[in-house]
Amino acid sequence: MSSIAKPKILTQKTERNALGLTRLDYEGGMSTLCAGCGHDSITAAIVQAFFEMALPPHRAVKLSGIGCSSKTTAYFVSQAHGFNAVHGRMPAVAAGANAAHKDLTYIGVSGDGDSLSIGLGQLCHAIRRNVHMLYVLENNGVYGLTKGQFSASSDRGSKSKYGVPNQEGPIDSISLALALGCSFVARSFSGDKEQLVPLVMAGLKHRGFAFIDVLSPCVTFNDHEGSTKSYTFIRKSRHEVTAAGFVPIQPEIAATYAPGSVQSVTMHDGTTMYLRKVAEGYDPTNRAGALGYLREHADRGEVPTGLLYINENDPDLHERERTAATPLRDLPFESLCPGGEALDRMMDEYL
Amino acid sequence: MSSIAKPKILTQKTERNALGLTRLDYEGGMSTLCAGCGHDSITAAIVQAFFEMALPPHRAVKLSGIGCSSKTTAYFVSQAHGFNAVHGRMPAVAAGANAAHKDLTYIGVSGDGDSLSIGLGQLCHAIRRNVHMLYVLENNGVYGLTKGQFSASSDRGSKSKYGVPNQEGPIDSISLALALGCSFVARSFSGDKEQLVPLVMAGLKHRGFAFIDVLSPCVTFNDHEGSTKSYTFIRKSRHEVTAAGFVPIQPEIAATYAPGSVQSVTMHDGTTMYLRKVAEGYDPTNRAGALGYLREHADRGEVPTGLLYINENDPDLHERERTAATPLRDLPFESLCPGGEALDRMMDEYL
Amino acid sequence: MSGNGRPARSKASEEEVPNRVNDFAFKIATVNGTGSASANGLILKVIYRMGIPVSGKNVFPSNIQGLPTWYEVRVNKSGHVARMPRFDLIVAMNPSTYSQDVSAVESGGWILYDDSWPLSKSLIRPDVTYIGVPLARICVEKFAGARARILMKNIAYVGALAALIGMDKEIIKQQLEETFSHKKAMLDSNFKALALGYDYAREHFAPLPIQLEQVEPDGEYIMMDGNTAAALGCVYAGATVGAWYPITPATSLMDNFSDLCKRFRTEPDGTRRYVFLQAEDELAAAGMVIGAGWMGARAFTSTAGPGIDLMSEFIGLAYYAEIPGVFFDIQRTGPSTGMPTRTQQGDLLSIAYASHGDTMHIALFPSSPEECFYLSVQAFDLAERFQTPVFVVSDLDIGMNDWRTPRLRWDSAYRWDRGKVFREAELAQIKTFARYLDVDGDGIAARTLPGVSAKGAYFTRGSGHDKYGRYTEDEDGYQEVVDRLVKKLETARAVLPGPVIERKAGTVAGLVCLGSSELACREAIDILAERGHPVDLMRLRAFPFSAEVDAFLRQHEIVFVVDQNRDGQLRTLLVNDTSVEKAKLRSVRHYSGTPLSADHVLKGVLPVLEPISDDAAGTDVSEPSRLPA
Amino acid sequence: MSGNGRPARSKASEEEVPNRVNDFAFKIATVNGTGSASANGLILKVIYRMGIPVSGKNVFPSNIQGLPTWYEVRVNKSGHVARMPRFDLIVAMNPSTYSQDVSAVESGGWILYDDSWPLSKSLIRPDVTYIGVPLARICVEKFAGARARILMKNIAYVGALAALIGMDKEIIKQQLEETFSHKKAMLDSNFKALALGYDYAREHFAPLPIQLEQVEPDGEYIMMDGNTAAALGCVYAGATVGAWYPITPATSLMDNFSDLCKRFRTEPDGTRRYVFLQAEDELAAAGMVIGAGWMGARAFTSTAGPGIDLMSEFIGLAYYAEIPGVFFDIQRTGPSTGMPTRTQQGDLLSIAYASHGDTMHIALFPSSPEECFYLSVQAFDLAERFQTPVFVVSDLDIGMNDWRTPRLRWDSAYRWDRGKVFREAELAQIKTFARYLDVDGDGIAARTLPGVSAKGAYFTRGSGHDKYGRYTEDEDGYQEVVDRLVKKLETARAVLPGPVIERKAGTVAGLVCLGSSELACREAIDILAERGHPVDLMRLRAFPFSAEVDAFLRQHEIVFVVDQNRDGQLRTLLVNDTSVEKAKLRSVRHYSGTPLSADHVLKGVLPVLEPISDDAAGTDVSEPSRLPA
Ligand SMILES: Cc1ncc(C[n+]2csc(CCOP(=O)(O)OP(=O)(O)O)c2C)c(N)n1
Ligand SMILES: Cc1ncc(C[n+]2csc(CCOP(=O)(O)OP(=O)(O)O)c2C)c(N)n1
Ligand code: SF4
Ligand code: SF4
Ligand SMILES: [Mg+2]
Ligand SMILES: [Mg+2]
Repeated sequence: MSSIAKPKILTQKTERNALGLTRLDYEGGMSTLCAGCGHDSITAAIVQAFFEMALPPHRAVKLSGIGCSSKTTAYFVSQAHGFNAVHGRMPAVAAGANAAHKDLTYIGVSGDGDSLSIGLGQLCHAIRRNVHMLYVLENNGVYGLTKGQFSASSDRGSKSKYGVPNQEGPIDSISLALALGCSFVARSFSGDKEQLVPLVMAGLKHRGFAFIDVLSPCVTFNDHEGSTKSYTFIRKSRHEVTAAGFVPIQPEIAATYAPGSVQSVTMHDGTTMYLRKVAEGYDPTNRAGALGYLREHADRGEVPTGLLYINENDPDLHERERTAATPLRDLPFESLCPGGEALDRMMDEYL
Repeated sequence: MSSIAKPKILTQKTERNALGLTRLDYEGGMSTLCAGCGHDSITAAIVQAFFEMALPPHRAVKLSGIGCSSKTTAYFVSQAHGFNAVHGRMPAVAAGANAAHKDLTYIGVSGDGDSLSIGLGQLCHAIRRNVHMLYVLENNGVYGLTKGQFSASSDRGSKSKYGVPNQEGPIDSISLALALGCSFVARSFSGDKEQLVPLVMAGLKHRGFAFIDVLSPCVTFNDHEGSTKSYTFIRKSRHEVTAAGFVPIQPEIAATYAPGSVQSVTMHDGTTMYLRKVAEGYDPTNRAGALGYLREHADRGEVPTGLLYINENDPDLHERERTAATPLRDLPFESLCPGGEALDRMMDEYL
Repeated sequence: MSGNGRPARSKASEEEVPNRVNDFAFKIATVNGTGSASANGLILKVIYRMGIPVSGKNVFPSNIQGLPTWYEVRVNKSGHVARMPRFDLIVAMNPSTYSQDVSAVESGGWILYDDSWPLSKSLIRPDVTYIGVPLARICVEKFAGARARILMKNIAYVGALAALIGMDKEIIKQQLEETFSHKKAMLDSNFKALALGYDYAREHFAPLPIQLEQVEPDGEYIMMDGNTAAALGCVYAGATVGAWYPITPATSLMDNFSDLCKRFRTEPDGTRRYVFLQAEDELAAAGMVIGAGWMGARAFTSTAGPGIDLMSEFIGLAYYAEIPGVFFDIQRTGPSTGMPTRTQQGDLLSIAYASHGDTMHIALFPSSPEECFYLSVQAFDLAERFQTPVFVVSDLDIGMNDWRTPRLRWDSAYRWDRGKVFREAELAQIKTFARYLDVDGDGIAARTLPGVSAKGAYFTRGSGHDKYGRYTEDEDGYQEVVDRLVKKLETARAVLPGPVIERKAGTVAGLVCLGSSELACREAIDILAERGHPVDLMRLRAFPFSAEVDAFLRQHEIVFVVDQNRDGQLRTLLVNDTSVEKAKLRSVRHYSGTPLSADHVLKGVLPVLEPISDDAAGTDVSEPSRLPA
Repeated sequence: MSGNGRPARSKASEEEVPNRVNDFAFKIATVNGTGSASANGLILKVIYRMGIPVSGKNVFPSNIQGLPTWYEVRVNKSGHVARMPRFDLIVAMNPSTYSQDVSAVESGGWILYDDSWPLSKSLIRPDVTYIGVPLARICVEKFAGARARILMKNIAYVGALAALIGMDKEIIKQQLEETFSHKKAMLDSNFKALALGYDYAREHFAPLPIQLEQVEPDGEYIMMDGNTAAALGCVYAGATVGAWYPITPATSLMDNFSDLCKRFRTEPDGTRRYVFLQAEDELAAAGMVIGAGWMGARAFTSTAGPGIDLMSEFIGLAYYAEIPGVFFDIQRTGPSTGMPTRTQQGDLLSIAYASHGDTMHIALFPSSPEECFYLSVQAFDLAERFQTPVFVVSDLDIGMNDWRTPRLRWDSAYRWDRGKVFREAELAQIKTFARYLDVDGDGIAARTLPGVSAKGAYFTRGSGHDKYGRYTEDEDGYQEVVDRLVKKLETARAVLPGPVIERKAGTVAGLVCLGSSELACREAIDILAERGHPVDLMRLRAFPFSAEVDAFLRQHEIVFVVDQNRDGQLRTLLVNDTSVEKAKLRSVRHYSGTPLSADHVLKGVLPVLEPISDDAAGTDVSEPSRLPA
């Protein structure tokens, strides 16, 4: 479960996907993050997910705010347009971009400071609008780029690098997303690519706002004894609820699982996702249930991971707004400008 | 249960409270809101609560943002300082004021636009800091002052004055507050003063952030057929969970209730609050339980009201920050400025 | 009729005051939320339909119901319809403001009031004539139900006014028929109320010396507010993404956009060729505009001063990352929340240099609803051509009041200017794409749109970047880009809408203004000409300023700069952005929240041109008083 | 020694270059996050302890670990320690930047590099001397463990440097002892590494002609950064509420404040006489400052450009509602996110007129850590006296670099100025309290604090209010208050910290600067004097500008205005806020992100004073290029 080693299937860089592209075609610029930073593992997982799904690189759109985590959009799929917005304001930029072109693949990367402090309002409202995008919150419980202040996801009592315990209670992005009716809610760990890659793939497939909170240790400022976001602490506190086996798991594979241990979810595009249920009787399509279950385990100090909730039937921004089939930005002028006669007729109403 | 008529006990304006003050001493400027606006009823309830608790008017601090609701701070306790901040930013101003003086009674009034749209981030973080104040969200599901746009609390499908159904899902301030670990969460209705007045009193007594979401119909823009925030709709959908009988209910009175139907909560200042449980086995001190209960009933289209959750043991901002007993703003210069010798000694460290 | 102050019951006689036809002003005082707004709109429309130049200024409170509100109407045969603060007639329908309304009428003027109840002695002025019409009483007698009685009282005073100042009854009826074409019952009671007021006034009073007379209506004009016209501009420019957060007085622009889109951009099956996003706040609205603009759609937002503050971080990003977007600022009285329902031109400086660091933005200044239309269309072309935020700076007076404005026309040959956008074809021509490379020296680099081609992919950021779009902290790499931004705006300076200049013979002085100040300035200039002071006018339409603006300033010894703000912000911009020395720029300022009137301008200009001035006026032309003498 | 480019192995001989004592500059190139920062700090401290005027500029990347970072050290016996961009020696420890580092050294200079690996031919310059020390190899041999080897390599180059330029070994040891007093093992390996580098260099190379020589240390100076000094100022001023949101380069000010409060404001039992609030963003931080200021505490925040944007709505509220608060802007390179770890003076305009509508704010401009201390104390007095936001405008260079600055002193007689605050006593004197009434004509009205007395209760709002604090939409009621605000700032203008002026005999030209530009300007002025161009200096300390500032500008035919920004923002402020005509204000600008150097100033000034100028330089003194010629 190392955060560096890549699953066997991908050791051959030369392997080609359905588009005939190699893994290299999905990589980006050289990372400038600290060696061992959890964020780099998430980047690797995203690259792998894109490769496995054989997405055309130039049809992807990468957005982020400001922070170490937000820098990572430059480290994957360099053939896609990327946008580092201002701190905490990526959701609005994503909503605007998505409004203008509904048919691209949107992935937003943010941090806990970017998303839960300065950007909290925007994140909540993007969830509310069900903007069609994958939103990855790289959660390290600290402000990395500004050198280690507590973030809104730092647990009460968690110790800073200098031993000071945090006084504030944490904002749990998962309960928040669920409370706001988010249509896809997952949590994972940067160190567990086996779980993360399929979740990213599922999130990219999801029609609507797919939220994944990935615990991603900051080795420089928040990986010490006493921190609840360190590699060690996370490894022992996490507890897997569901494992989203996505593309890899085909019906026949699914069939190999004990009956009842696999739940299939039909994605909006018709494809099926198979969820391997790890926790007894956890149903990721029941929001109320999920909430209760999570709080229970949270109280036990456990951090449930996996696909926690999914609802494929919540209309996204475009369905709600009933936008035309052609992306707005591609509509010809003639179809937008009513023209001279129309104006003339209209003027008569103002005589 | 009219929103205008005042409980008998108060019909005599001349009645005096423990401080020898009359109800008049707690009133404010003449309201400029629309006749019948729910907000005016809430103002009346606040006046009554202040009167009954015999709070010294000049020791109160009134804060608000911008909106019809936010205007109401000018309509009660005119002998207290008031502050209309900018739109959606009252929580920060309140936190700053409270930080500077811990011993005054802080009451913030806001609207659903002010609190759940532009001000969402600040509200959530004020809750997180557990700023000692009563926060009243006058919830009418609409932007009143800007003439009737949907707000973030408008329910999906709820119709605008012009018949357009709302597309977005609502942000339920109650689930949000609970998810954020708010230490006092209540919901009421502007038209039910019997329930509202004690809740306001309890909120004022609560040590920490007391959040009350009060459904408060906008008669001008959101009181029509098809709106889920109209007087009629609220009257039929609400469902009382607990009734906070505060000062009025003394032990002996409490005793008159059927055993088990009254729960006592000891407030931080030692006084006891007696809660009459209206709903079978609802326990307002169990957060997980509350969440589940609320969602269940919400799914049934019911709006639970009353004191939904309370935790008197969550340290507030000052306890967390361990501030001195004397309010910061009253500390003498000498106790703040280290003086010349100290500086001189310190300079040697920088030689 | 004697100005003895006793309510005039006898037929008023015309002798004393010479007839004044199509040249007077009156004010209607009512309570908001009582239906008076539509009655006042009716009056304006009727006078307008009589072919007479007219304007109506709505002076309303920042609340929803129950507070005093005023409607000021001015008719002027020679087309001077700027605000006229001197009223010949007051229609005093709100007892709570009687005293201030009574004192607001000119000596020799008239007060039309509801004498269902007697007027208190203290309100009697000897120099004005009182016209009492028992409107309430009449309505109570003739109509059933509180609501009907309140509403109809408004129509009744329209009737009385019609009789007194000669509003054409037929046209009133036409108007009502158009409005209530589908509401027979309403129409009837409106007719009834109209007649009641009209007949009572006819019976008890002679028409006043201030009279309306129908003239050949000029089909070249329409009656429209600026926010409607601006919204039309957005639709015609092909804007597809409108993102905003409600705020007075910017809201009606977005309401209109969405209505127009329902009409022109919606299929029978309901699918739409636009998206209308009500954001959670102005920061988000700006972010949505930038996201959509970056993606290649024409996007805009509409806001007021407080929104500009909140958008300023994003505005800086759009400036530096070079992303197009159109920002409407419908100015209201600041600072802070200020007076949301009053007008001002107080955001000029904030907009010109919005956001921290070195920035400068293109701003357009419409002076009428007509121009709101044309300049919004241009704003989108400029934003995409120069890949930068473009501001359309309007105000509450233009935006929310109905103006008599030239009929809008559309050149069907027009096609939008998307600026330098490399699609596959262009990309095929080059070896590698460099986002911020200026190949042809105009300071503008070509951009690409997401989703088109891997070759055109680049990374957009508000952090340091070089001309290839790469992240940089290098001195030269950074400076090269910010220096080009200056060059880009220099290119823009030359192509932005130029000033509108009107010269007279033998002038020494010039007068500069922008936006809603135009009408009052023109009127003032005419009056000055009559008094023997020919003054040239320059109305600015864009910032940064062109060489032509510079030349005009240099050509005049004295230049009056008219600002609807306290600090002389336009003057400041002229000093910063032209070669002219400031000494000759005399500041004329009005900033109390009401629209500018010729009186305000003259008060500032006359003391200089006719030096026997009273000091009060004198102070107004000093440099903004914060400058040391 | 021959500049044949072959790595110098033979003992270098002094003949060729005359000895240069205590007057040279060198640069150390390393990788961030490898411990070089402390080694570099050690070097600076040691040179400083030798009594030699010295400065160190940290040029670091906006990331946490693994990218190139530089440390520039300048020693100058006559105290000119502004940045010196011409380097005599480069300590090249980062192979990834070898080529740019090699080219950065002056001809005839030296390059100290790690020759554990051979240097590629392409890096050989014939005109410089290469000094190879096998630091990595030595450390690998002598130390165990990757971490120790990396860390000790830094100390080893300190040792080599000591040998080459004569850093006092004893002082180095003292320093290390102070640092590692409790870490014996660390101390030993540091000593060991130091010796290794030192001995190797001593053995293989003669000391370089650039030498350090101990002088009598001047006890009047300390070595401190501006953010530490500013934080001290906040503590000494009695500030009790610090609210902020982390942002480079403003963070260390708050870190220092909290450390100082732990030290000076915390009881043994842990209770605190302060509150330190990490807000969720800058909007909230500003709101907290305003809430606390309104409540009567001294409150402040520290931020950078992007934060100023986000705070601007609140700043307008504080201006109009008249609430005290202190705002530190530690400027960094803009626009937008820009270069967060580079310096600039790009926020001057944004701050002077922050927020929409008519506003104007008091700003103070510290030019050194010393002044960061004194001016922050004053800032709190001014904020409370004038009941308005006061900005302390610093920058990354002052804020984050260690400066040699005069020892801070405290006048124990000082007491804070709380301004006009009516408590019960004063309220007893008056009939009713009117919040915005100016009784004594200075434009300042008395305020009351919440919780004190019912009689003093009033309603604070950013919406229209009259002098009694009542809500108003009335023309006069509104205008009276905003006019008083102008008067209030006029009063302030006269009492703000005045300019620091230094006159020479027979000067024609003056030079104006502020903040971190001072040192470079002084050096430039000395050089100009030597070249026969006496120039007067005026360093501004506050905005708005005083009559004295005005006079200085009027007294000089040519005035050079030095700006560390692209658009000449200080020049713009001078034009707007003084009576001087702009023609004579020649703009000298540097804005590439590095601290200003005398070279930059001379490049701008000389072409004017010695007209045989090269064009490149010429452009720099034109007016900011966005002004049409
Ligand atoms: C408006 C604004 N305020 C503050 C900053 C400084 N800043 C940059 S990143 C950051 C926090 C990053 O924390 P997080 O989002 O958790 O990312 P991480 O570095 O931990 O991955 C802050 C406060 C900024 N860039 N812009
Ligand atoms: C920055 C800013 N944006 C927008 C506005 C305009 N505005 C005033 S009140 C309001 C919404 C009020 O809605 P709510 O908070 O629900 O109060 P209500 O009037 O419904 O009681 C808005 C958008 C403003 N004052 N400031
Ligand atoms: S500081 Fe922390 S979050 Fe940032 S790159 Fe380093 S390890 Fe990652
Ligand atoms: S508009 Fe609605 S919210 Fe505002 S005062 Fe009227 S009824 Fe109340
Ligand atoms: Mg983080
Ligand atoms: Mg509301």
